Amino acid sequence: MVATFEPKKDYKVVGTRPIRHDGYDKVTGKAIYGADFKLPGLIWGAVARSPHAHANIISIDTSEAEKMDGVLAVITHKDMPKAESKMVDLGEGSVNFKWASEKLMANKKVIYKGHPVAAIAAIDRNIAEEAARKIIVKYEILESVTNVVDAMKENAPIILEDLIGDDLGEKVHDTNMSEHIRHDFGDVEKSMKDSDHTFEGEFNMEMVHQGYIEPHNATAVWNEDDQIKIWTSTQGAFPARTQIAGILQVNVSQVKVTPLEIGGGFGGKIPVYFEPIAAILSKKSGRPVKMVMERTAIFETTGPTPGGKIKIKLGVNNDMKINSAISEIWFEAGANPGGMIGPAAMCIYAPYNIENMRIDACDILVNKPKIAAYRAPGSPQVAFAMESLIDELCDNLDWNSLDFRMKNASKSGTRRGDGVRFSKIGLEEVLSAAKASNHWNSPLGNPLPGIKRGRGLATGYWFNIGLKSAANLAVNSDGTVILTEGSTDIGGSRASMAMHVAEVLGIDAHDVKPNIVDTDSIGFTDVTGGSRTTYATGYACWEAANNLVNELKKRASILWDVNSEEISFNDGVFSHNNEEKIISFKDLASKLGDLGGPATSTGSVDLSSAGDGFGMHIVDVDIDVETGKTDVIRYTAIQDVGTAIHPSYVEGQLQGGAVQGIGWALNEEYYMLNDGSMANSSFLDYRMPTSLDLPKIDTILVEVPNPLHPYGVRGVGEVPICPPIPAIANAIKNAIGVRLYDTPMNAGRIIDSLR
Amino acid sequence: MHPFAYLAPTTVKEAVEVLNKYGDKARPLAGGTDLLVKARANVWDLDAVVDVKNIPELNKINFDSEGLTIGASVACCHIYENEQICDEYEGIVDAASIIGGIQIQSRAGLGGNLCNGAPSADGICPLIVNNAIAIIEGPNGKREVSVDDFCTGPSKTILENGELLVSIFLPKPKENFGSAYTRFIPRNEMDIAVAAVAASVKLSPDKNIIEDAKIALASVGPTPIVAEDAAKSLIGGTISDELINNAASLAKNAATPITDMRGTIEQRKDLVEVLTRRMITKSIERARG
Amino acid sequence: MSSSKINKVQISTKINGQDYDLLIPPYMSLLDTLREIVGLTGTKEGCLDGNCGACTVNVDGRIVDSCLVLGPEVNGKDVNTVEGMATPEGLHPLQQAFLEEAALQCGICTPGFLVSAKGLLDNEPSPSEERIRHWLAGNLCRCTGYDKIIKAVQKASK
Amino acid sequence: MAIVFVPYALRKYCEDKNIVEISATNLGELIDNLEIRYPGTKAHIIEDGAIKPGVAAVVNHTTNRKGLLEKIDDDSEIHFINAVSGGIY
Repeated sequence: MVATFEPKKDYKVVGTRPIRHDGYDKVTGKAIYGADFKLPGLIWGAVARSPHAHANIISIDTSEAEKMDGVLAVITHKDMPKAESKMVDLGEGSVNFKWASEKLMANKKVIYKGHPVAAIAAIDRNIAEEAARKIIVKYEILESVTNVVDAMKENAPIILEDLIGDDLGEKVHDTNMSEHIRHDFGDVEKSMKDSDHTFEGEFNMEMVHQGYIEPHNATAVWNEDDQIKIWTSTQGAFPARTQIAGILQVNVSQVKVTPLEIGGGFGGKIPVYFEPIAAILSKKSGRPVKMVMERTAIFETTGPTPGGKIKIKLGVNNDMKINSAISEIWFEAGANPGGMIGPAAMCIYAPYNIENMRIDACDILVNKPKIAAYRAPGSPQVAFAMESLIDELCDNLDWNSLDFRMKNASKSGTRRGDGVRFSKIGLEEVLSAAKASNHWNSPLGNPLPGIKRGRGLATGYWFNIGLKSAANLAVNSDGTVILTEGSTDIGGSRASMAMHVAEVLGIDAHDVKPNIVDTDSIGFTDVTGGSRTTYATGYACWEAANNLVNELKKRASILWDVNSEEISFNDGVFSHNNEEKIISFKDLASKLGDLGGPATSTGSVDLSSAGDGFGMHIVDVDIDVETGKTDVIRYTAIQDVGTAIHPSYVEGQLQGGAVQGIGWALNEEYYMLNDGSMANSSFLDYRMPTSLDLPKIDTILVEVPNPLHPYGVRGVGEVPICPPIPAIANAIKNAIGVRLYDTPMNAGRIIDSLR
Repeated sequence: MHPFAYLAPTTVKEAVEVLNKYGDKARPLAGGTDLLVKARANVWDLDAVVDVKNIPELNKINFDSEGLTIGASVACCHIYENEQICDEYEGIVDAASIIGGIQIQSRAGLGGNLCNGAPSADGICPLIVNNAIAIIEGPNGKREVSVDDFCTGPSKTILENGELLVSIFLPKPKENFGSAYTRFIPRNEMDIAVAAVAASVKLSPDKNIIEDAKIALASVGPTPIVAEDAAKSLIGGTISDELINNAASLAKNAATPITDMRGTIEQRKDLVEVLTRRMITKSIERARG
Repeated sequence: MSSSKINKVQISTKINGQDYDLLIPPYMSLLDTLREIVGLTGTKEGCLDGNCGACTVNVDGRIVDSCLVLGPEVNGKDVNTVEGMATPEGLHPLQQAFLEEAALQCGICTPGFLVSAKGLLDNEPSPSEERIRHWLAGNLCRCTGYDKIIKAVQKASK
Repeated sequence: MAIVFVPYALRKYCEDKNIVEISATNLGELIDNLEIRYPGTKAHIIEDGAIKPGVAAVVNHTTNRKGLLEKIDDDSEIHFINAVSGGIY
């Protein structure tokens, strides 16, 4: 059975705000990120990329590049190990290594712009890049498709000839649709017909990118004994190892991945891009090879999260209850299958208790980069559609949209769209907190002449994953504890891991020294992603700390010559026989030399869920009705976070997620040209929000402890990107009286809607 | 990036010689904020980059009885930090303080902005409405060209190979003169104009009649556009909403935008009308003091 | 043409108060000069086109994107990077405030923000929130939503 | 008996039912018993002796972590849904 925990209140460390352990390195420029890493004899790699989105490769001529001074190796698809075209289960997902390999280095055809066709290693970066320009490739250009509607047309060009689609269990050939799934419960048709009112809407969204500031990078050494060492900025050293080994067709034990500091990922640094290429270049050149990706390629070939089309129809009754829901989701997968339709289906109705519901969802290939996870992948898109339509029906029926959401709110036992029942959730508490918030109860105020002001709100949901984590502890003689773990720290997680341990051991958070280590130095640990890290790796840390307490009780039993089971441990103090004998953790640590030597422990978990998470955001916008310019002037993010281990970094997750959502809502998009290329593949034209585009982001942390975690932690990182898009859509509607159904809701669209 | 040599002449003559020697394989480097981006994107394969910041004439801000001379490599920050420029050339300051962010403004200047010749350049339209003259030296000597005529197409200018923009001359503003520049961008900084408008007016002594006016549009054509009809419609008119609205509508007609990732034809034309109205109004406010 | 045919150039520059004589390729950016030649990797590469501010350094009292400056251009100049902010006595108040306010998550943009913010506070010790937001608009952060960064800069202001 | 929520694609094998009741002590046994009652179902869930790539088995509230060995109680409900991490690689 799954262990459950009663929440506590009187924590000593949990809920405090210590300075993060890695902070000093990061504010002084000493921290080593992937691109900062150097090895003796290091050379640089670069990639030659396809200028076309869809084309057959007729020939590749590498001779000019090979002749250049300073070039040490050139590779093409011929140098890539060949894998069978078959879905392989990796435990936490599945992969077809043939596709994964050909995504990184094109074989017979290129299927997205920027698709690598060759790679070069040279003595410096500039020579490698110049050599890449000398690779001559002849192409036969094919028609490309860059949106789901075109990709599903009768005569659409087929992107992957060996794709066998699954249409509700039936195999389909010659298709761009890799999968069509359906969930349905109750009698949707009848309940829809019987509803007092029905509303429907179609929502279209453009693809967007995670927009991490740090470029992808990798450094690789392929040694003569076929041991491969990789240093990289990754969200998961172990999943990276799995992918690298699969693509290179070697055993996982031949690959050691050392995760260096990582400059943002948001899901986009789970897939590998340069790591296998750098390894092959290293094998061929006999030198360590480093690669750093240019920003245009980051937009064109990595990351994005799907755009697509979402249709929803809702039936509601006069008692303000949702009676029936039908939806259809078409998501872009990019040029390889495996988009985000599963999570989208899980999330679309999650905040609402609906008896009769159906979801059809299709995963559709387009000539764009293969999508990667992006913060609650699939959920912001469906939240935009669902939460917009909820507001529309409330507007039409003159219902208070917050009251409506309360009336229909999911609670423990409610089924989500895929039929699975919720365990303990805090949606009602979140809605109550929103209703009581200062923001919701403040008047909108008067905008300047020519400006219209509006307020919107929306909910968001993410299920938060669990999975595998491991942690090791070792006691120092000065009473500090070394913590070793495998979750790359992308936003301050070292601190919360140390706090898990410190709370158990009754010591200060800074008496625990967290270290993130390579794949040869710790047990398998899944990605930093899925809002799982504080939950699952924290749980492993908690377990390791408890195991350490038991180990130390044994040592105290030697010291006191008593039975270790009679020793108790409270607030950092071991005691025996009602405190007749007592010794602090620190004092005992100093005596370990004579009590059996170093004390170590380990914790290892494989967890099912980090507890379902719900949030609600409230936003006020000002819109210049002559230009369509939208300014976010006030923002509040409210979320059930379970228990906030380090509240500052929990608030930071809410704020950061909200702002990514704001950018997505207003300006961010893949603006595609007819030739299948992205026109705005730079930070200049991709237009992520700057500090000047935002107000303060207020946060309200609602704590409904998750019974599945010893301290009640719920995943928090992903929920906050779900509400902003619909909240802004609803605020725009409130301001100008017109609803937008497409993202980005940029100035052009706003002006068009007013015409 | 194609490897290039770095040359740092200290006189205009030297710079012209070396630019002439390399032809289109060399470019002057002032702020570098366009040059290095283009070199890195392989738009240009340069053999030499000629850093012109060590040439005294190109670094100077000089006021005399005729007007203001701004060296071609003077960075934006030196323009908006100069109190006299802020007093007399407000439209120029509007532009200098929104090009890029603070980091870009430490390096980029109006000279480079002009030579880069982007249709969306923030610096060119305010120069136009201030009747600026480009002072150019080349292998055949010195010439002066009105900024109105400087750009000939996207990233194309009247500069010949070997020619160097030395400075920009701005005539001293007349009494009751005011200028203003704004652009529409989706973000609040760090963005490229979807459409932009500069305007200047010279008012009668009673400040009720527009005696002279100039309007220039950016990002709505292959080059900055001088909206002559719009300006003419203002001249001699008594200030009124109708007068301004009419000029704005004429400016809209002068715009010849395309639809691209930054905006549509319709959106851009509408923006020109809105921004022209706002900039004429602002110029009048400034002229009235 | 391969880079080996272009002669390297010698520059003398002061970096974080220390004199350096460096031999670099003439086309090498200040960013790469710092990272690859001098070994100061605190200055980060983000976009190489001046749109993220991760590579912000201070040259002669002005903040610049070091990806858009050539190494040879800083000959005779005074360059300051994030590595020069702390002293043997301790962190710069901005660094301390960033830690206390949790103004960093992944930390890749942090050096650029710190150098930019220092450029502001060196000249304007008490900027308004609006001024701080305007000054920092050339620095992108994708993690924090800027809220805690602004608070940290306010905290380090006088 | 445990309640199995029949995935839409498998309903044609299950007399068009969306819920069926199967008794079993663990997930592997449940899938075997489902196949006995409704032939054709197993091949959609199991491949090479394990749950297929891309399929996630949910027992009660959350994705199970013990594969075919996951214990099933009489009041358990079982869902076969798309694996969440399908998009990871």
